[in-house]
Amino acid sequence: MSYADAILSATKIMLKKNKDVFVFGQGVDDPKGHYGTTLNLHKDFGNNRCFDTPICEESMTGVGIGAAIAGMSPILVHQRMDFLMLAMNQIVNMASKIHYISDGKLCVPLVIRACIGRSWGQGAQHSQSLLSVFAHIPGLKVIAPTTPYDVKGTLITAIEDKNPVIFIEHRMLYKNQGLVPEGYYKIEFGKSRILSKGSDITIVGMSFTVVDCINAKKLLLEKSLKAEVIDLLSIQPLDINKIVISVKKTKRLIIVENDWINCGISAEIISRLVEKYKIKFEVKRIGYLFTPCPTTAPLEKSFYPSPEKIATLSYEMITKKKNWTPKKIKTKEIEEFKGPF
Amino acid sequence: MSYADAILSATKIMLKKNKDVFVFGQGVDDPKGHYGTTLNLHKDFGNNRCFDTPICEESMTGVGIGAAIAGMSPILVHQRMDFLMLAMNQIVNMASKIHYISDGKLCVPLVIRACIGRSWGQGAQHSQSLLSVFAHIPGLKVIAPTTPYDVKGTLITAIEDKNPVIFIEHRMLYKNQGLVPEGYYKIEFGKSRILSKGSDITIVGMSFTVVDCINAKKLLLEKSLKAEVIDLLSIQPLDINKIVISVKKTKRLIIVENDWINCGISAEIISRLVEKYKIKFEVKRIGYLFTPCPTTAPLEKSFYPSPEKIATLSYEMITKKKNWTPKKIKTKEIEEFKGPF
Amino acid sequence: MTIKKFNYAKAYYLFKKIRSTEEKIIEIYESDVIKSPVHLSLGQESIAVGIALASNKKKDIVFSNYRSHAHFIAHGGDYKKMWAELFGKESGLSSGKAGSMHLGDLDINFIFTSAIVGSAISEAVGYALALKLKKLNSRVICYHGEGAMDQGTFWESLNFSALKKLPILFVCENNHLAIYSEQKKRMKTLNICKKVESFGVRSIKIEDNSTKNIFKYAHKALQGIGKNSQPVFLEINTYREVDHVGTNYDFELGYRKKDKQQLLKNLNELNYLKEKTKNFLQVEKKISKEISDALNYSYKSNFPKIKHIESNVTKE
Amino acid sequence: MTIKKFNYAKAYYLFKKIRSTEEKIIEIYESDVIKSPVHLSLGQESIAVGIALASNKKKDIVFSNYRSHAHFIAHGGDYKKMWAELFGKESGLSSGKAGSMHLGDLDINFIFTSAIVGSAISEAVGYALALKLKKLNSRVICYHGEGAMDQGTFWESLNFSALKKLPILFVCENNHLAIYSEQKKRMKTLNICKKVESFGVRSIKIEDNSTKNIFKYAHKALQGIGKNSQPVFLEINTYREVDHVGTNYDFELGYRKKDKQQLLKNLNELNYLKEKTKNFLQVEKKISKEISDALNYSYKSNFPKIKHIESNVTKE
Ligand SMILES: Cc1ncc(C[n+]2csc(CCOP(=O)(O)OP(=O)(O)O)c2C)c(N)n1
Ligand SMILES: Cc1ncc(C[n+]2csc(CCOP(=O)(O)OP(=O)(O)O)c2C)c(N)n1
Ligand SMILES: [Mg+2]
Ligand SMILES: [Mg+2]
Repeated sequence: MSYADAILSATKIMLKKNKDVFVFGQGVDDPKGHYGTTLNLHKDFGNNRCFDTPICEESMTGVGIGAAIAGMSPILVHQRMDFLMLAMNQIVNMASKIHYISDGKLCVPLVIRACIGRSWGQGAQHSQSLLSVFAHIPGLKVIAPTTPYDVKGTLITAIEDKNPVIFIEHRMLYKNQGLVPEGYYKIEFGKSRILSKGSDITIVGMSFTVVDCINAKKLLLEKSLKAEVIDLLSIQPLDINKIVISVKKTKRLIIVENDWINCGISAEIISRLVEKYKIKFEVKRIGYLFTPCPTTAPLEKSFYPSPEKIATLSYEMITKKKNWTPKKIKTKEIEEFKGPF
Repeated sequence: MSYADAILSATKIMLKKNKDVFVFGQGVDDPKGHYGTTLNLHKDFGNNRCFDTPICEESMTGVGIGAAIAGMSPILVHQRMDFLMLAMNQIVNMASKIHYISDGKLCVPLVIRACIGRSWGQGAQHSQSLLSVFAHIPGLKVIAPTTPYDVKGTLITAIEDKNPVIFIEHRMLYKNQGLVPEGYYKIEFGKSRILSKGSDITIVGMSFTVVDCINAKKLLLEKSLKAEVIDLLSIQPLDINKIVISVKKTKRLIIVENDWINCGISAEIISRLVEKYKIKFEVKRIGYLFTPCPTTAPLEKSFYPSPEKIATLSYEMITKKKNWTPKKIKTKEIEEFKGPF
Repeated sequence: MTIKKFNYAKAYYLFKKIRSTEEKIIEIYESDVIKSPVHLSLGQESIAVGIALASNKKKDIVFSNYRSHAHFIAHGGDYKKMWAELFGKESGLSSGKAGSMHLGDLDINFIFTSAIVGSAISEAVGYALALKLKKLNSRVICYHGEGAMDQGTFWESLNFSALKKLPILFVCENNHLAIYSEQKKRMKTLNICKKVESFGVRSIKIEDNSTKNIFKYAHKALQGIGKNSQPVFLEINTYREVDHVGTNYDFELGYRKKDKQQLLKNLNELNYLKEKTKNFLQVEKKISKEISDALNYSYKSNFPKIKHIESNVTKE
Repeated sequence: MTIKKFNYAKAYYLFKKIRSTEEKIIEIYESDVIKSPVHLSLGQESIAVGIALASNKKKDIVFSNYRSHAHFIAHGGDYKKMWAELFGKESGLSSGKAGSMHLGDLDINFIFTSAIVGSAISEAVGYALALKLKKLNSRVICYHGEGAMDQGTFWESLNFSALKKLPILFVCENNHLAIYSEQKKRMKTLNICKKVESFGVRSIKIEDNSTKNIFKYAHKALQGIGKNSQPVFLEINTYREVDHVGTNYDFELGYRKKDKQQLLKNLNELNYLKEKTKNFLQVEKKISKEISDALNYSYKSNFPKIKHIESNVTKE
């Protein structure tokens, strides 16, 4: 099952299971159904359970919050993470605080799905990630699944969670295939996933950069170096323990942020490691270049982390040598993508 | 001169110096003149140079950007930082990217003044700081001055800067007095300020927490411990060098974030220290509790960092003992404040 | 569909209770037991009273904003807990975490309010959507100032409520002021109802503060909303007596003149209701007692325990 | 104030050039030299042409959005650099950093566009404010789709432009679609002009795609704006021929039917302009040459150097 189908599957299961669940957002009932993730839901479940909205992110988020307060479980879908900037007031000032302000009497079981764009000239305004901006705000949960299996399980958990969940998908993952159970299952928030075991270095990825990390791990095998790759998965709450255990073993850490680094989640991870745990370790961050994302292909390419960058840096950290250039690896998700969005 | 008067003074100087400067925002021309910082500017300079706006933060930010593109130097004033959440689209998607998208042909010399609220029951929606959210975005500058001297000099720099500057003031600082030259002077961005020299521990504050740090330093003197206190001042660009030099000396660091800690600027500082510099040091972060800000006084008080918390933690880090409770110190800014906003 | 009759005694009780509450707040504010900003409703009482009397306390849902004392009391929120909340006490509506700006009481479906101008309007609309999806025949009442209509979200929300035919009554309390900023400094056209109509929502303008009038229009509007599932918009002219925030008059600031007529009009309305209330003395006694009971309760209550600060950030 | 005459030859030249450009893009898109989304203007050409002919190229300021090829060409932006920008080349308008969604050319005061729906409208208003404050007698022309009017910022901006009497012409290209979402799925009331009028801005609806008509109304409106410093709003009915984004027809998606009449109408308009143009052959030749020159230029240009990625993030 593909990542997109896994989202569709989770949504259908929950629409069936709970009559209070509904899906709304720009284009969710259109012929493309948000990359297939909401395809034909309006036909299967009716226009009350899946409907299009005007282009007004602030108020539609408010509508979702209001419906959630009233006991519904809305899923609000955004074509791009960037558009959430229009809804920050509702997310930061309202959704995240209502449970607290009411001292527990109200809650906001709202899922906000946001898709990170990338590649083939998305440009500065259709490519932002902004994970850590949401992680900064108490009262929100932030989830960024990478695999079809995880996206389905965490989406079901998100829908059943009683809090606002920022559910972060990645455009480049929608077509990826994986083993996904047909039925209902949940994946607990606050748990990362160890994708490969290794003792030379710990490489932490999140969202799409997990793909880069896995590819980097493969490159490193050429040099017989074994990387332990962790998919962060849950951005808030954060599963610091898995990283602690891994870094205690490897003594080396690279965090590949699917975002700009400054004040990012990788900084948070490093700080927690340093503040609390007396581990001696070496660490590097890789992330988006600290510029807006350029449109033209060659610049866009160098804007992003890559398996080669990760592998090279890993090699240098482990061996203290600079004498290796890994072979070029093809990131099929990126290279096969021919737009438009 | 008070902090508020220093802002007023900087603004007047710039209104005189440059006919393209204007001030706008809700209530800037009202009888209170945004805590005195814009008082009577509309009378002195006319309604075209200082004017009130409708309550629509998103579009007024856009208006500021548009005017800035056209060669003006607008200063947009917000009563609370929280209200900027309504303008995030303009700030993140537009202001920060226009220079880049146009490859340098356009620029956005817009100053966005935002006031952090605190104390006397401001509650969850009038007390946010969100410094690091802005620091996360390339293309923005973020400044948070603490002293009257700095607020004047950095505001003049901000107005003359050709980029969007998020200029962060703190409600509890407006009345504070300090020595401020009458005339025009600038303070360079990207420079922190060492407020007191010491060798036992480095304490970094920002915005209002600098006051706490200074008070903590005084408490520590009781135990003959000498803290080096740094006022971060420039959040983006960050002056990491001063901190490096200080921590190399003290080997101990406390960062007191005027904000929630998660993915904050303190995490960024720690990460830069760890990633690049081979210093052995111990570090702790103090900041807002990771909850929305409660209204009732006793909870509100424990929500914030305090001189006692900082001093106690410093003592423990330095001496490795837990046998000291510093005397209570009066933070006059907080205790004398009787609202309303 | 039953036609409610306007109940003068109830109206007097509520109007007087709101006014007395605000006066009591003014009286004790100096003593600093309410350590928090308050936005008083003095001058605007008739709106809350008229609307509340027209509404169905059991079923209707109320959204308001930081200026909500009048609404809260009129709609019958827990009075003692309200006071305790103002005092920041454990026994308050939100254990003191909320304060005056965020009152709420789910027993009367009074949703905890927001202090960000305009931000609860889309939520009110979302709640109305939920009512419709759940086929409940309740209605949402959404109070807001004319200042909130400066915000684009108002127009987005209005459009959506009309598009989806939602059961919601917008109540615009037009006091022509946003803090110290006059309506005409912020809006090119002052004919609010015309704008609202052009978005496809029926609108009614009520020029004065007759509680009965407001009741009548609201009653009819609410019945229509229930029957047709269509939003309705009421604009009600009103007058803010004191400062935007805090407990003082603000005339000496000079940005507006004291409008004696307006001040009188409101008192006249109160007196008119009083005259129509036979047992007004009993009513007044009842109010006095309620106030002193609530104050006692609040003074005696404890502050929340410090550790409570970390509870209810997220729901398990 | 001079009355401009409608120049058929110029109109034909621009219309044809826009159309040929889009057709050339369609032709070469498969080859993946333009590695980026494009939003074509096919079907909407007459608007850009009519407005551009009515405007003052030296003085007026143009704001548009991601669907800006037509506007850019009609207003006379650097044609070669536009193509090079689509190709992502160093010689492009923004050295390839911008691409199709963010075209801009300050030589004709064409402001680099935004791909966030509605987000440049307030900026256009801000620019108009600057013009007024600086006492320049230029005007801002702000193109936007009807979808942008779903956003609250449109109404906020409109109000502000009226409040401050700003020299701005809003041009709503109403193709009744936002991606695949029909206008009536998003707006309760379709009478856009009535809404705009209620906010205090004069509005004119143009029902068809007559370039000359659009020119005439725009010309008059722009003169009025200059004289009275008042915003004016034009709504122009139009038809999007191809998919929202990309280069294909989208009729097979099934969400809308092919409207042959509409397709024909636009071609008729082009033919009409052609008939009125004596030397149309020359015009066509000129266009062909411009296109091939621009393509040559773009193919030959280099990509920007990698290190250029870090330049112009902030201004020194
Ligand atoms: C988004 C936002 N901007 C600004 C403010 C500051 N503010 C608080 S109340 C107010 C005036 C609101 O006026 P109106 O909606 O008419 O309500 P009223 O106070 O008159 O009842 C303003 C501007 C705010 N709380 N939220
Ligand atoms: C804030 C925001 N929300 C959603 C989108 C996705 N989107 C891109 S174009 C578009 C439709 C806009 O329609 P309209 O304004 O009528 O312009 P048109 O494409 O018809 O020219 C949408 C919804 C976006 N780019 N920005
Ligand atoms: Mg008002
Ligand atoms: Mg359209």
